[in-house]
Amino acid sequence: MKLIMIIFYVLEVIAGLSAVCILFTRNIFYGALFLIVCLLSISGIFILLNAEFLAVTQILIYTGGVLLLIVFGVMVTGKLLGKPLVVNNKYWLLGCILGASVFATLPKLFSDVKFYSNNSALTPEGYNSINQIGILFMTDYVLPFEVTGILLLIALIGAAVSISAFTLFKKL
Amino acid sequence: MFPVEHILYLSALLFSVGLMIIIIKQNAIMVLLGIELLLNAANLNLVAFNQLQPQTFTGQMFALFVIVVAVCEAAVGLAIVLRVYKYYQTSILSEISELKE
Amino acid sequence: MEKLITIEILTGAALLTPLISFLLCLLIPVRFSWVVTIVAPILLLISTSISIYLFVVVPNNTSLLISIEWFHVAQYSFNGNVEINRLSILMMPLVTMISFLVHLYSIGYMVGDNGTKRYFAMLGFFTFSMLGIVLSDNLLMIFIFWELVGFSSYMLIGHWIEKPASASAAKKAFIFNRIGDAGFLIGIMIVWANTQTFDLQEILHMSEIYSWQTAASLCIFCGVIGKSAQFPLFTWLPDAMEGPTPVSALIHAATMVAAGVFLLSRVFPLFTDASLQVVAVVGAATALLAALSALNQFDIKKILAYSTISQLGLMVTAVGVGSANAAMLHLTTHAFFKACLFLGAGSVIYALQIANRQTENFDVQDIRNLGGLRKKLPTTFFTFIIAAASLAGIPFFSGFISKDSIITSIWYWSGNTFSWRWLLLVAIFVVSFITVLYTFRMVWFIFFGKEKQSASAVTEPPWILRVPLLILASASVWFFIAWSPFNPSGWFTTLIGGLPDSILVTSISGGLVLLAFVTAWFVYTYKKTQIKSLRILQNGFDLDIAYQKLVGQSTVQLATVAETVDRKWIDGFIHVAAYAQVSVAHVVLWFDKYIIDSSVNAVAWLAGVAGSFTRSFQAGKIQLYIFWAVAGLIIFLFFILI
Amino acid sequence: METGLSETLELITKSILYILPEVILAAGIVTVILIGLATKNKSQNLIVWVTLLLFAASLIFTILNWSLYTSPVQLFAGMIRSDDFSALFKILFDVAGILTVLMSMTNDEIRETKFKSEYYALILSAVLGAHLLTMSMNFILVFLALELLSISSYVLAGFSTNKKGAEGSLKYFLFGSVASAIMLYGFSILFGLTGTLDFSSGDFVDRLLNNQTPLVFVAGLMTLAGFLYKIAAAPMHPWAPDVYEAAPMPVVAFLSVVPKLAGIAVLTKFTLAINLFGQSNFDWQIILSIVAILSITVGNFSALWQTNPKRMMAYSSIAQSGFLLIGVVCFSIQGIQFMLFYGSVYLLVNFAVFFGLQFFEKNNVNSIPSFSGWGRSHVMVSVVMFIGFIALAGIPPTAGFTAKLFIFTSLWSAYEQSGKDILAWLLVFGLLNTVVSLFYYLKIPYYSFIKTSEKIESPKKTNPENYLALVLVALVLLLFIRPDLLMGWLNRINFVL
Amino acid sequence: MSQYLLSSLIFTPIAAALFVLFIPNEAKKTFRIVTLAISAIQLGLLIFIIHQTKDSTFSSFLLTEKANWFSIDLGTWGVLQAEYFVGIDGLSFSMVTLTVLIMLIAGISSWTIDKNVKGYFILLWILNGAIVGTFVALDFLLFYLFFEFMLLPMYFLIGIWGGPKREYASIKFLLYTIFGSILILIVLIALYLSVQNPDVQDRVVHTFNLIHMTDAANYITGSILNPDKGWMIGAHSARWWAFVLLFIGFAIKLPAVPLHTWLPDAHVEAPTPISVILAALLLKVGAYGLLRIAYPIFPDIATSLSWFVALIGVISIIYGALNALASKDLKRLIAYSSVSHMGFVLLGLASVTTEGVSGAVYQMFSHGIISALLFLIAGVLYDRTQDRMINNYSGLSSKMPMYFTIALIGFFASLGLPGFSGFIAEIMILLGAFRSFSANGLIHESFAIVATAGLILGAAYFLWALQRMFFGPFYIKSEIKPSQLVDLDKREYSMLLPLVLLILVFGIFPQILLDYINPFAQHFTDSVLNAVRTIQNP
Repeated sequence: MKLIMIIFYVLEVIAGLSAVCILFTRNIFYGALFLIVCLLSISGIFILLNAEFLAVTQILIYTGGVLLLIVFGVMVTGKLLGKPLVVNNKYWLLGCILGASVFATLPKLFSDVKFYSNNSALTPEGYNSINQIGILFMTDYVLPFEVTGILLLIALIGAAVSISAFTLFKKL
Repeated sequence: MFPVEHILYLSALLFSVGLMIIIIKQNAIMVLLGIELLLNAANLNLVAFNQLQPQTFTGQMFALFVIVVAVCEAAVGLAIVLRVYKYYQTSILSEISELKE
Repeated sequence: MEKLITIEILTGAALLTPLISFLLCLLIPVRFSWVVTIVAPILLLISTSISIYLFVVVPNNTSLLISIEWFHVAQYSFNGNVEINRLSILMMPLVTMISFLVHLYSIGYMVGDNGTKRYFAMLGFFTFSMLGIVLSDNLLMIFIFWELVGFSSYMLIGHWIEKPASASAAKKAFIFNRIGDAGFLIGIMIVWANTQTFDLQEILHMSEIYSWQTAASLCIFCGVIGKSAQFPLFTWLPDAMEGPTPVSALIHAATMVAAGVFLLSRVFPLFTDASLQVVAVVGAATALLAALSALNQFDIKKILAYSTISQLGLMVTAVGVGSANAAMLHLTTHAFFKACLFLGAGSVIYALQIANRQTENFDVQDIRNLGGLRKKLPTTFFTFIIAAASLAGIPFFSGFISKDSIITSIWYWSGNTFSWRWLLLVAIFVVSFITVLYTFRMVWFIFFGKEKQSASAVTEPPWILRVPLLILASASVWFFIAWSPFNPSGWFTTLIGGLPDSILVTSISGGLVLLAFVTAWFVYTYKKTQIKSLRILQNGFDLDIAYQKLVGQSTVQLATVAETVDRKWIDGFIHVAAYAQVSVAHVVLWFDKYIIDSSVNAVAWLAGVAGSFTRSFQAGKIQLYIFWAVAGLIIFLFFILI
Repeated sequence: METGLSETLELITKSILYILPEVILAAGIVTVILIGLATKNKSQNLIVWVTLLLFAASLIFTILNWSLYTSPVQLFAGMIRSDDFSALFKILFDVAGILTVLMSMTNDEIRETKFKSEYYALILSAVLGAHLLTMSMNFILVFLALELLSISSYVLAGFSTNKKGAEGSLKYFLFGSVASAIMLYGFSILFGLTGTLDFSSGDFVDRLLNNQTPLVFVAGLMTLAGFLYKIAAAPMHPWAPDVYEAAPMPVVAFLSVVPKLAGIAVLTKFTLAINLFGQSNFDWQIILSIVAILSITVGNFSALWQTNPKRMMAYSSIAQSGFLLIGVVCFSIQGIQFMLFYGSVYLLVNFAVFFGLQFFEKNNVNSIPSFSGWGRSHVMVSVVMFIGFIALAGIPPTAGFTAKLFIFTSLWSAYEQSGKDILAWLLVFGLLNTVVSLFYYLKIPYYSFIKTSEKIESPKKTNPENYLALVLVALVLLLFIRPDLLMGWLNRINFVL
Repeated sequence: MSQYLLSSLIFTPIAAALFVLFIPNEAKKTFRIVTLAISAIQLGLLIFIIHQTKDSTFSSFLLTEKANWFSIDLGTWGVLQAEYFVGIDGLSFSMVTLTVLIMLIAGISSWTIDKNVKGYFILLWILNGAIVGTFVALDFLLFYLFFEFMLLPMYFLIGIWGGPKREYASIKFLLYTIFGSILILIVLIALYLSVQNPDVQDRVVHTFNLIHMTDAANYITGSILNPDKGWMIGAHSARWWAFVLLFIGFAIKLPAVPLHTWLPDAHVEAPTPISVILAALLLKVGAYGLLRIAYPIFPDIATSLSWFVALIGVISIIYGALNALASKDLKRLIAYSSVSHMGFVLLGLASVTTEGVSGAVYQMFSHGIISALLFLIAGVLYDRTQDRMINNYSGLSSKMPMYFTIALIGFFASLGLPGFSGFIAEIMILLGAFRSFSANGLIHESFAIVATAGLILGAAYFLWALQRMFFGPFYIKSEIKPSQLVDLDKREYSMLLPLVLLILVFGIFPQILLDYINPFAQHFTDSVLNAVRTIQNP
């Protein structure tokens, strides 16, 4: 138990630190890598929180899919220019004001609140969350599930249209 | 049982850092990273709150959908960024400001 | 009963014939404008005959009311009642007859004028309006006709449209009258607020005297001041002489200006003691100032104009001292002799203009250019001198009787013990003294003395100009009024009512007139050198200041002071007021343009500034957009939570 | 558990009937794409007509579905609810879809694009998103539907073939993503507080009632941020002008109506829930009033000096969002009915105006001063636009006036009932801004009718879409003369929210 | 037929406007003929109305037409009902008569319009219908509809067919009047929220009915404008504010100083027929609104603020006249004289005496025809020389004697010479204003006394202009040949002479019109004063 708590805290610290590092790094590439670290540690937290399926999805889709896309994007834009992948910062002050005020407010509010909990019956042993999730997808959440399908299709079309426009007007 | 507050603090941190990245970083792709952070902050919340009612999966389900949406957004967003890049030869946001008064 | 109906119809006919003349004159095409010179006098003749017939036929103490409702508002009626009473029966023939004679005279006088149509139309319209004043039994109707005579006066003064001076004189006359009329209108409003009627039948026969009557009567008197050219609004009348001379005779001597005096007599019961005292003082002051002015004029028509003002002042004084009858008597006599004088002056002008057609810049109206015309213009001279004698108040002429009765009334009014009223009496004596002086001066310069170059080619004007003169002159002799040359009782007193009479006053005033005559003879005739020096000195003055230097004699000096007061102060005040008004108007316009308008523009500008402020968030930078949006949310948050 | 499962599945199959319009639209997306692939995007007409047909079918089934329920029906385990309120909005979306397609038919940018099928598929999906958004009762579906609508819109906004199109698209995307992420964060907190994602359920309200902390307010505000972004209300409005300026005309027309109405629909449902039927510690009425005041003021004042007609219309749409919000602010059934009336009128008017603007755009009239003199050579379309503008400004004899009158009436009665000063201020601001709005609404008519210009190009004759605009304007006039035609209908609707 | 008389009067021109949409722009003659035909039909209808109502008293509303316009269920809050409700009483009748007459004249005057004839006439007809509608509407919403409906055609008529500064003038006009109408709208909303239809007992029916609004019993208890227990907004009652807003709204239209500055610009820039309509009809709408709406609905406030209304009236009289005196432009002079004359309307209205109110209505009518004549006179000259500056002319009477005659009549009629209609109106107003203090104590006598100064100033500026333009030696600055400066032609006679005739007829036989106005005025004063009494001592 204690070890798990330590792992939990370590994961939390890693996630937080890597997020902050994205803020401070000036290299997009490093930024993307930090994000991978951050997301991976979050997926670790997910596992600890009994959300194994979610954690796997997180790793597969995010670190595998999203970030690949991003890194690809970074490479493309970087290559085309031939400039170093350095990001300039602007509006430091504004950003800090905003971030500070959010970060000052939210935890304070969170700590004052008693969240709804219904843990009278703890998770039964051998409770198969993946199985349950599968059933839920096909029953209660079938509509969102289908909508997600359409959403993906539209995203595909949209991305295709945008990118094709990009290739189409290469001559520009 | 893991302390929910801790996860919430982490999510608040991720959220504010995400917002700061969005505003401060000049590169469009970095902004995309910031948005991902925001979404993950929300996901953390959802999963954490789901812990408080362990016999249900509501929060987790939501988080799953959020991840899918994040993918879609990332894909479309990246496509748009690339397109803009083609026209403007830059992904620095403050230089992409032809549309104004 | 049958007879009364006839009277009604006849009155209506007399009233409306001039109106028909007006309409006909308007409708006749320009090509046939000569027709109007025939139609208009004939119609006036008809009106005159009817009036005289009525004058003869209607019993003396009749008060016949013809009720006509004009319109009504709720329970209040606005009537157009016509009342035939002793005053209207006297005034009707007076107005129509003089008008007819002026029509007749104008046929000759206005020959060759291209505005004949308009001229005769307005004469007809004037006569109609004047009859309206005379016949109305309603204060509002009197006011209406009062304004209408003002309008016809405007049109006739400005008859010679091309002459800038006549246009400004016309305007001046109308506006001065309007100022008086505004007062009149306020008086009318006071009467209305207190009685809710305008019928004089009711207003004049109230059982008790109310306090508002003082205010009302004084306001109505304002109208009289304007119309009858009383102090301080008399300066328009001399200017009004820019109009054709027959018009001056009809409107600005005999009838319209006398309408004020008529009105005073008509609404006399409305006047309280306090207001009557004001009337008397104003009248006397006018009489004195105008007489002094008249003594200082060279323009023949202006002398007559000032003399008219002075005589009107006398009449007003008479009303003020409570003797409306005396005023009416003087009004009647004055109408004839002053019309005669004006027409006479007109025929002098006419004759000289014909004779001096070739001479440029020749002012025929300046008495200094005239002289010795008695041989060239015998008829004119004869009639003129009769009328002048009447004006001067020489015994055996009508003017003497009427003026005498006025002085007698003042004499009685001023009482036996010394009071400020004596001053007024003295003033009136002075006026009648000066009257003789300026009359003598005028007559002497025109008809006596050496014959001038200008007079060489002069011939008598045509008969159509002379006949009216003769008729009017004959009406200026004493027997026209009364059998006794020293006592007013005659047809007039039987019609209007008794007049005060005092042998003492009669002899005093007769003596005074003779004394004045002698003085005048001494000054102007016996000491001819003085006249010469006067004439020589005059050549150097075309400015008022220089004019002042000329006068060494006290009377002339006084006269100059009077004129300076007139020109510099009263007229000057009006001018200053007018300038002030115009400049205020300009300031107002400026205010309008820059302050009120620009406040509207300022609002638009502010809206624009606000717009550019809200737009300034829109710099095209997406991150700033996001910042502002999120910051907005946070501000909301703090706004609500804290 | 097992029996429950089969019952659930049975219920789901039954539910499909209720979402037939949505099914049609979803199938339509695929159909259109397939047609596009088959014809290599060459047969424009076929795609257009199929799309029209799909919208018409959706419209018809939406209307027909009305007979299925007399009271609201919960579908898909409480994910969505079929009720009168959403049905009405769905009709509006379908009409807007039809009008957008008709408008696109003659738009040069759309005709020349290589992606016709994709374009129409995106419109279909956006309308589908709007449909789902108004029906959804669950945060998950709200989020998904909103994203469906948003992602379609992002791409649609970039359909211009020029630089600006890409920029607008990017800005829209970034702003939208951030807004929806913030909204999502709000959802997550609300989930934590209530343990449910179904915001129409009694649990949601009860648990919030028992746990009224500032966090509820923060979460509510974050959630609102997403909705306000959809309706382009202050302070979530800055994206609108840039996006409108860049997007093709039919898309602008579409964006100014469909997302806005969908957003206001879900916002209405959400605020009614979060306001806890008036028992909330936090006064959402005040928040929404401030938002409305800000939107109206910012929109109107910024619009004053615009020279680009699209940009001006963007600000106008911001201001109109404020007016729509007034209906929500009232928190009364009348308010919502009047808001619906306002929304319907707004749809008709906005499309009429955009039809006109598109016509002029074709003739290279791209800035407001260049409208000079066009009113005289093209009387009909100018008059149509003019009536549209005065309807937007709210001057009789247009339904715009009636709508404003109704909206203000409900606001007033809300004020009378609650006595909150902010509502009176809202009323005052609303009225004063009506005057301000005239300054810019009449700008184009002013230039086109009163200014003169020498160089008017030869007119393109026969513009069928102008006649369509005429029909819309005629409807607006008709609704002024007989507002009860629509209001009577709205009145009969059973509003259980 | 007699049932729909008023509607036909309103909708004839509007229907014509729709019908004519399909006639090409080039058929100028057709438009002119249709305009005449519309006026002819309206005249016929008017005569028929006179015939129909000859046995009725005009104190109540006649020829009423009532139809449900829309009624919307608001659930617990009641029903919102608007009606198509029109009818005429003495006030409406005189204004409708004026409208029909002026529209005829303006139609003839519009023959000189050359550009964009179709648009012009369509707008003119819509304007025609809207003005008639405003004067007969008895439902506040309907009134407001027509009220607004006038605005936009006017805006375009000035803006498109106006003079060189037309853009500025039209915008100014629009902004002022829109501002005013927003104020009226606020009161409109507040009123219908407060008033219920007494004919329906079982539930609250909010109504726009102007007649119901005048009855204090119809106000819902606790509503904002309830006479007994209305709301307070700041230091004053809501009713006070409502009256003030209405007053400002209508005063802009009237126009009263200091809200008048749109008027000179609009008048100067508008084409002649539009100036005529503007001066003769649109200004009357402001006064009509005060008489029909502001005073009867808020008698308590109106009477307590009468001194203020009268003060504004007197200021307008004097200020307008002073401005007219300083004006160098003929049309501007006439425009300012309108300000001055409409001030009299306010004064008469404020007195709430029978003669004062009769006079106010009479002044509205009389100013309508006189100002129409004056603007036509200005237009005649402008048509010939394109020059309106007074100082650029001199001695015109020698070249254009008939024109001079008509101008003379117009000027003297305007300065209130007896025999012309303006005199009757002004004298009644002054009498009423003066008597008010002793009769009902509303306004002090000094207002009437100061107002008489307006008469003097009126004489001053008109005569001065007359002197400068028509007297003296002939001179014009404009570069046209003197031979082109012809006297009036037949068309001009056909506009000017009827007006001259009307001015004279109504100046000499006022009873013709007073038969219609009197019952209204009496009813108005009685009801206003009674209402005040009942509100103060329930």
